[in-house]
Amino acid sequence: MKLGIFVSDYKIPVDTLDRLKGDDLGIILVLNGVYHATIKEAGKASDLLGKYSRVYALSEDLQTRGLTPEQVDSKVKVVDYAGLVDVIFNDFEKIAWL
Amino acid sequence: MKLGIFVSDYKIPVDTLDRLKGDDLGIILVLNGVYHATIKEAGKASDLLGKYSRVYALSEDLQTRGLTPEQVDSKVKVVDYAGLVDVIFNDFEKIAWL
Amino acid sequence: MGDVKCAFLVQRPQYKGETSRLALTHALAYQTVEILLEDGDTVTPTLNFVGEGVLGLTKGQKAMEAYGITSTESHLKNCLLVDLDIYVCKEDLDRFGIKEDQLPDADEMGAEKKINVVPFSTIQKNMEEANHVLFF
Amino acid sequence: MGDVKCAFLVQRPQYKGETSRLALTHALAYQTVEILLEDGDTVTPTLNFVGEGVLGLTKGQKAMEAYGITSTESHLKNCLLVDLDIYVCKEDLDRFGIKEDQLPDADEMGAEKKINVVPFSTIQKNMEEANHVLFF
Amino acid sequence: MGKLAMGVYPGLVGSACYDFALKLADAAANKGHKVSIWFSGNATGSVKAHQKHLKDYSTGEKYLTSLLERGVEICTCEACTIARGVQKPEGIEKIKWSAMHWYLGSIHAADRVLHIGGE
Amino acid sequence: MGKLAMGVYPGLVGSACYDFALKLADAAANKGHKVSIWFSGNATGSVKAHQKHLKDYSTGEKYLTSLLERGVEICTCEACTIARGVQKPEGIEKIKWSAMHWYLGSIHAADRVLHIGGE
Repeated sequence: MKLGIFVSDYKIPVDTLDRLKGDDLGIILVLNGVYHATIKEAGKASDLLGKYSRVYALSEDLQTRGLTPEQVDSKVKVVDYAGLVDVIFNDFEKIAWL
Repeated sequence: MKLGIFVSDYKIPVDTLDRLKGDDLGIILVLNGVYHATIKEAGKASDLLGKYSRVYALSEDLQTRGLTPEQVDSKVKVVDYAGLVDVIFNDFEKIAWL
Repeated sequence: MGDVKCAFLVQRPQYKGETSRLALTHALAYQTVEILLEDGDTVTPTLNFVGEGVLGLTKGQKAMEAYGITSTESHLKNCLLVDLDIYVCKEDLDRFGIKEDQLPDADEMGAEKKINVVPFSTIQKNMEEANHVLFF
Repeated sequence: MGDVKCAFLVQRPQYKGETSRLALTHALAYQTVEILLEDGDTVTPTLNFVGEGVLGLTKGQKAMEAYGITSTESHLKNCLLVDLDIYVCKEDLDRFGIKEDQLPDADEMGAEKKINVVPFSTIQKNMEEANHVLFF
Repeated sequence: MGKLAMGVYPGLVGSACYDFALKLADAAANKGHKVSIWFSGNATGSVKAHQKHLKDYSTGEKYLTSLLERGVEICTCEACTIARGVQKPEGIEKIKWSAMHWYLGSIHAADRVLHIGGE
Repeated sequence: MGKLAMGVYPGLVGSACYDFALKLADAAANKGHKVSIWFSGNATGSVKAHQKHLKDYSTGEKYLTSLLERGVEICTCEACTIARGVQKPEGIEKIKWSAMHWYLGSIHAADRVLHIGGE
């Protein structure tokens, strides 16, 4: 299932992500979810980054929070709103908002 | 500090409770927080119940969810809205909503 | 286009917020969507409860008495009455100590459907087979 | 009654919800509360950032450019300018890898106050010394 | 008798925090306490008059009207309210409209403050 | 070109989820995709006309008006809206008012559905 999941929080309030299985899952970091792309809590990158083959983060939401491209983990592809539209239509078959 | 903290969720989205110290802290379980009074996750009562000398739960919120008095842990004192007003004025010096 | 299948995944508990309740009322609306579509077109949701979403699925809810609002229990019965498929994750029921006989049914109203208690793998399969997934 | 001290505890991150932003704007309102009170009466808030509340305290926020809204950075500078006491939990800055020199100041606007980076024990003390605590 | 100052921020109909706040205010007023309520954030939508009470939704208007009649002071954040398109003539009568300092002012005389910050 | 059906539930001004949804709809419409938006829950407050744009608050009205002009279909849940006291004549022009089946209908022809369920 090529499912793209939008993550909009740093501390995720539901445990659905832990349950879903599949090699084709991807995540799209938006709003406060973009902190997963930059924060190394206790020196360690977010667990989310290692779990999914495709990880995107929204540039406008990084900029809003004063986060710079250099802070973004190399596993993450940064897209703007226009790029996100293409991700939605081309990179996944279904999308969901956590 | 005789601080009474209102807990309105089962999965708590902030970590403030873990940080606060003091023998005089108490918690007041309301809305979905009342599940802490009844659920034994994997057979074990909520961690919250053992940490505070005073734990209250709101009867109207238990009833709404179909939870019966027999399901409520013995460490928890059940109060209704009128009783909660007395708890606020008499049992604590300050109150806060998590 | 024919039938479009949607998997509604309810992952938040009932009552504090409105989202998980709206999953039920939106699913119920499948009965009347055909008035907006071409002949032969339908939209069929399944309701899938996981995680904390399984809280609030027990019998005996007094939401009307305490707060003047329709209970989730009552909505669930209506969903069964109109033949919606409802799935509840067994692992999560076990984790929270909720027994199958605590789940409501609508037998006395003549419903043929019952809530299905299933492993998470069945719920994942429902999502895979659906055209769209909606998380509540 | 004289001065009433309030400890505002900001425990949620900025931007997604409105709550943590409202902590800043409500604290700023302390400047004008005296028009509603008797002579000599005041209300003095402290702003205390803990947990995820410390996210969103860094320089260079482009909220106006991206979304057309005032940034938290700008609100923080205004708070410093009107001499509010701002405390940020050091343990949480360390945990999230935020350095002290990433925090904004309002030096160029002539503010005398700076953001205080303090251990959580200082924040707990602020709460203990306050007449009321408000969690945002 | 004491004074309870409440601040309510989460969104009206869609949050049970709001129902909770109104029922608690009611219970405190019934016991003879002074109560004040400050609405900010999404809760300011709740001052709109003519809310229709459907059984599937809680509604605040009848509670607010009853609280006002019993002397509970209720005030909405003017900026938050007009940002949501609700103007004062469209609001429930006798609810005050003011700036954020009103809340701090209501706290000054309070014995207890319950600030429901919400999401 | 495809069709994106969106469902937006979290509360208007007070939630950046709502700003996100409108900016995404805007970007998709700019690329020539068909877009529909369904408001339910607290987001229905956002159909109220005459929102004042203060710099401290995001506002949806100018976005919604611009989206409508470009053919984006926008519909609000009538029950959710009137429960909040907002009547149709008070709403932004050209936004549709309907029952929940409208959302399911908009999903039928969609290539992608982004359902923002919220809190």
